Amino acid sequence: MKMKKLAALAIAASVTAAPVMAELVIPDLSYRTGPYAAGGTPFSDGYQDYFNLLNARDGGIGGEPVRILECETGYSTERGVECYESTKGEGALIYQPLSTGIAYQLIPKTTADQIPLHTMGYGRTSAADGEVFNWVFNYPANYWDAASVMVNYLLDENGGSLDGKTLALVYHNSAYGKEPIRTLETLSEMHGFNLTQLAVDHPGQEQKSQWLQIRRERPDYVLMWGWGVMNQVAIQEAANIGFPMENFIGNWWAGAEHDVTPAGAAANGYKSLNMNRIDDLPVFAEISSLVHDAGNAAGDGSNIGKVLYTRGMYAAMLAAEAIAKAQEIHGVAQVTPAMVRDGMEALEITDARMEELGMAQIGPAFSVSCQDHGGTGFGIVQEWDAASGTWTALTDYIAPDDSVTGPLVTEDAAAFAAENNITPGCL
Amino acid sequence: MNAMADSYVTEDGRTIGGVLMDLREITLRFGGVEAIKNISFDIREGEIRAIIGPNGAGKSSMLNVISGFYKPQEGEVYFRGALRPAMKPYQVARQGIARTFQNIALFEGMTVLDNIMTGRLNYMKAGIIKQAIWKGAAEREEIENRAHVERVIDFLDIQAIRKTPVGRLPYGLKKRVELARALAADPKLLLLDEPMAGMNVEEKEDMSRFILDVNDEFGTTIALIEHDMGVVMDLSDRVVVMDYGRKIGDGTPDEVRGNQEVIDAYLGVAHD
Amino acid sequence: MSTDFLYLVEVLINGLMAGVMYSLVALGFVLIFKASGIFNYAQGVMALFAALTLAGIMEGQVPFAHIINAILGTNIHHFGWHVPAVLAILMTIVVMVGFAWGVQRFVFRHLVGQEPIILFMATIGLAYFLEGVGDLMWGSDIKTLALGLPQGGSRWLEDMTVGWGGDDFYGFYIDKLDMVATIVAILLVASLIAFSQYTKHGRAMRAVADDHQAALSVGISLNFIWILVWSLAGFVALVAGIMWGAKSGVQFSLSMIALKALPVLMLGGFTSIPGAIVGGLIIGMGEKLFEYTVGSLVGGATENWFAYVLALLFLVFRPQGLFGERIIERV
Amino acid sequence: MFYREAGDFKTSYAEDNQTFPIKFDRYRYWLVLAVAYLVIPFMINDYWANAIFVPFLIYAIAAIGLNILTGYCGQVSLGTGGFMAVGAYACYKLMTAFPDVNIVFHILVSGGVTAMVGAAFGLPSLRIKGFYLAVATLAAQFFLVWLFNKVGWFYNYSASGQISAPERFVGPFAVTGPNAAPWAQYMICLVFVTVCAVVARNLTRGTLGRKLMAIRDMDIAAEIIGVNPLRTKLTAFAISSFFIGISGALFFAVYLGAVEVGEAFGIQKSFLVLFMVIIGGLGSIFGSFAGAAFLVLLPVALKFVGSDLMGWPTDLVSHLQLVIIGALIMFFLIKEPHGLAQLWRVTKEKLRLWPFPH
Repeated sequence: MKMKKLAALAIAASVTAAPVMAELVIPDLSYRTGPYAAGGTPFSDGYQDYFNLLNARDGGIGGEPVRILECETGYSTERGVECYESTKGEGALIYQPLSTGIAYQLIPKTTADQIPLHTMGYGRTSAADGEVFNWVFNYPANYWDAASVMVNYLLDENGGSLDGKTLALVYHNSAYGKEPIRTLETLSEMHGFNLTQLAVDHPGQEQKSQWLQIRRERPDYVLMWGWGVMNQVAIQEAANIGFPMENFIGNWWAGAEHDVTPAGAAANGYKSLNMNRIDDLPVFAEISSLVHDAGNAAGDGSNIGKVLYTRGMYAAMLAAEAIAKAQEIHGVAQVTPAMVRDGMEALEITDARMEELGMAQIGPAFSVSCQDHGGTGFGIVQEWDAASGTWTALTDYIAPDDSVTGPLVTEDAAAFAAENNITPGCL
Repeated sequence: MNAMADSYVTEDGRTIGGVLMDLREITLRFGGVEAIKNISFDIREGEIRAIIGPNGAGKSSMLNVISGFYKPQEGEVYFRGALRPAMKPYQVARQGIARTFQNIALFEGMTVLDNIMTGRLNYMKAGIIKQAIWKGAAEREEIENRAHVERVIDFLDIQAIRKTPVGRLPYGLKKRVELARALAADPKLLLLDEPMAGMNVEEKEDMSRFILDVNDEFGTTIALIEHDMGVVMDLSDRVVVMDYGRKIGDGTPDEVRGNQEVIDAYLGVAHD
Repeated sequence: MSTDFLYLVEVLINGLMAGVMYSLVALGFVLIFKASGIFNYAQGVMALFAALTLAGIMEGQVPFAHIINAILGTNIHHFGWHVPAVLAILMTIVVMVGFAWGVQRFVFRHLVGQEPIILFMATIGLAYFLEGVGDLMWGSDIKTLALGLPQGGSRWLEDMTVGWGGDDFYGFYIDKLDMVATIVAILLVASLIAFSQYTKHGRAMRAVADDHQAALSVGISLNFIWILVWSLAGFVALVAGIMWGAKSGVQFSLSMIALKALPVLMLGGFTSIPGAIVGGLIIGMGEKLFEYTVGSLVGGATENWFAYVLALLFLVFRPQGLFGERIIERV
Repeated sequence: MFYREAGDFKTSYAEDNQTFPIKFDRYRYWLVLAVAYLVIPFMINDYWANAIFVPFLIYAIAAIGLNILTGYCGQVSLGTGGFMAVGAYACYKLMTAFPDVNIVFHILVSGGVTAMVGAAFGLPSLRIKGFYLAVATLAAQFFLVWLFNKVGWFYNYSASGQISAPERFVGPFAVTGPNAAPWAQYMICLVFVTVCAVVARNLTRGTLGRKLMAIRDMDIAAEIIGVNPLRTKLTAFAISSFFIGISGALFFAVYLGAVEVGEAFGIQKSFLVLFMVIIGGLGSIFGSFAGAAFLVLLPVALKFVGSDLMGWPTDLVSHLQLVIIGALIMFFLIKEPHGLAQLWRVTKEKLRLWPFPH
């Protein structure tokens, strides 16, 4: 990466609230340091590279160049707030913080400042209720969808019945890790399986107790909600106790290359969810030639095509499409955050459009509405092949059970609305 | 509690009153070692009482028993006529017993003034809320006690170092500040553990003068430990002599000087 | 034997094994504290740095590649060679000795005689510094240590013991890595003790630990001894980094293993090498047992705090720790 | 030349006792207050409030609290994060249980609750000393965080386990919630900081302060001159925790608005506040401010210089940031082991003699 002299005197920029509207400003609240750097780096690379591709190939979006403001959060909420405050004055159009903690911070703040917030597959699940969370979007899927997709996949594997089976949930003992519990409890009543919960305290380097318990109780399946070092250790420990890897399924934040590589060959057969497909997409070639070869790569260029890189790029694509939609709705190229929100709410991602963008089938086709900010909730199950070092998709997009997640979303959103005096409604 | 029950007047005109503290059959053990063996003696109001003896005789242990830092296994302590129940050292201090230490125990991080003010702690009653508000009760109390402390400062002639952190003072001055801290408490009984250790002749003379003046002007009862026999004999009204944890002599300086056992102990005659 | 009892035994054994892993980290603390009275907060980061350096050297990574590329606009990352493990370990030890020299030369030589809390604070500064340098030198991605350490439960032991219990007993589980760690810990402690008993420098080290002034007066160079001690702590950090890194890959979180060593130190005493081992065993066993018996009743994930509570309870009855030097209060 | 004490005679003990005995210092103190109250509120915007002033003021309260315990009483504590969490969760429970009561009372009561919890965790300090105590307080840290994470009652059984602050008002002005104006957030923190600093100064200048310092400097001697060590240590824990509880409540309600206990009040927070106290200066109220300012401003300043001015990659900047902060801490300790406050005092003494250094 080259030193890019951003000529703007940032003290002036961060003090004055009047943005110079010459371009589309996209902040990237990344984390390339700290305990979660291994996950943050490829996501941010993908996010930025895609916008750089748009700049290089199309001259931006709708003719307006994109300016990326990267701000390092180190996964800390306080630095996240600092980043938000220092970038929002520059006319930031959309935030994508990639941290549940920062997302919770920004939900009220972005709502008050009227800037859309996109928490893609993380953050507050009930933000799917667009009438309560007007400015927050979490399409294409959320944690409760993920839990339901996992169970649906297992139902399918077991001929439609999980009756009498035991599922163990190994989760990061935090707000993030506790997300799927309620959904899984509801599902366990519905399908008659037993649910064992095993909490792992932050950071999760010592999981001997949890895995000894799994070894004793021999659950049929182990589901995992992990992030950071917890993932690598859990996969290693599962291999150590000889737990069959094909029965061990992580969520989509526990299914990247760096999660499995430290365990080496022992990780072979580990499964995880994904909200996006990880094929060798044509768009990567374009990024390689137009962005990386031009010396504009966001990182060292080594992450292209990886799971989280692809997801970051997917997030950027969804943002770019929403901006384009906003330009179309309002008929101006230089959109405001409020217009981008309208674009997001009217977003429609079709298979044809994804094909056209060189990323066919990267996600499910979905559309957003005022009521539903959550997308379809579809997910695929992928499997790790240690020999070739690749993830392969085992399934097509699997649908969650909306009859289960829907009421939970409505209930939680209503509670939030009551606590914060929000009258649900469309803008 | 013995023959000299009534008050009398000394040659230099000071009045020695009745018994202030009475120690009866004190025995103190550390594990198997008996540091103090069945010792009894008393301290009378207004007198200067010295405890002497060779190294390791148990003098400091005795002082620690009086100030409540050590709890004797046997024996009773009577203070102002009443049996003293088992007490923590800070409770003893609140009864009006103040002391100095053999190895100076000042609060090195605080100024001289603050160190001496700690001597007034037991007189300052403002609660936390009042202290937090400061204006009013707490400030008034602070100023009253400050005035008292200033008198002690004047008395010991240490005005110039009031605001100096104690850590920066030379040894002799530290000893004086420690005395000031103990004096500030207006003690009924003042315990001095080797007040002149490590001092040159001139400093010793100064210190002796202060001790006599304290006794004379404030009428403070003083019990002291000292090695320098000359100083002890000049200063004290009565002397207890200890050796190997036992009491081997007790009486006026002249009486003690004539005691054969004391002479033996000091000349190093072998024990049986 | 009943299955429940066998599982209890298994939990206890695994607790002991986990305890050995904690002890490996605690040893480094003890070495430095004993010789210089410095409570070295940076020990965890040293483990991270040592493991990063080892992984980086083995992979043939270019140190500071990122910053070099940023300044010169180049695009270099690897030398293109792989260094054999033994050679890489030796090179890492050299780096850690150099680090020890630097720490002594630039920091602690100027802080001789300061209060313990100031020294502690300086090691915090050191921790920040070293963490930043580690990231700059080797990057912040997760690295795999290919040292070929065995991992996974011992099948042999499982087969041996599977018949002891009922149908729901699957034999004892012991991680092979833990067994290696135990052997390494024994060797490490034995060689540390041998070093301090039978070599000139070792005896000098003990003399310094006993009394700085006395050691100085017989002509021992404190400066040299402290460099030696920091080097030894660096070596212990490397061992701990390898062992922990084998499980999780070498990554930032490795620096947090220091938090697992603190209750061990409390319990074993800051100045005792045997204490670090025994303390580790007690903590490991205690926390696993608590998680096994009580943890599931209160929602689990109790280990982190219970280790501290256990050490705390212990300290209330023995304030200087298990093997710590007795605190004598005098006036 | 300006900085003179000659001719500034004190004629009463009250005058001699005041916080700033030198006239020039007094003027500067009033000037700082005037700027803080009369100028900054009119200039402040979201960025300066949320990224700089509000965290600085809140950390200053926490640092004052910890300084009372560690700097004045000599008890090193690493439980600050846990105690801040107690303040935050107490405040959340109070805010949701009694929505009609003014937030200021909630914050004060949160401080009170934290004081009680702090005193309870201070009990072992009677037996355990030095670094052993520091490590022992980590038990409080880990246990409290685990507790708030585990027991649903504390977060009103919300699905995620996060707590978020509803909108509350002081008079007609919102001080919590997303619609609070930056000046209102700033002002409520400023008022709390001012009161806390004055109270802390009053508590440490008189009897209690001397008791604490006596325990710190030599606990046995302190006991023999009449200080009850248990009571004094517990008082120190309680008062310290009171301030820390207030800072935790403000941290949650005013600054972040939504927190998750492990992330916001984890072990890193305990260390951070301890760093502030040591870097600022143990046993100095001013030092608490200096330390908080140093550790809040430095990363922002370095980020500004590195990323915004020089345009370096963000990850490089944050790695360099660690290196620079670490090196600066060591450099300061070598130059002045007693913290920024002492550095300031030394500078003042030099100024006093200037321009005649001898």
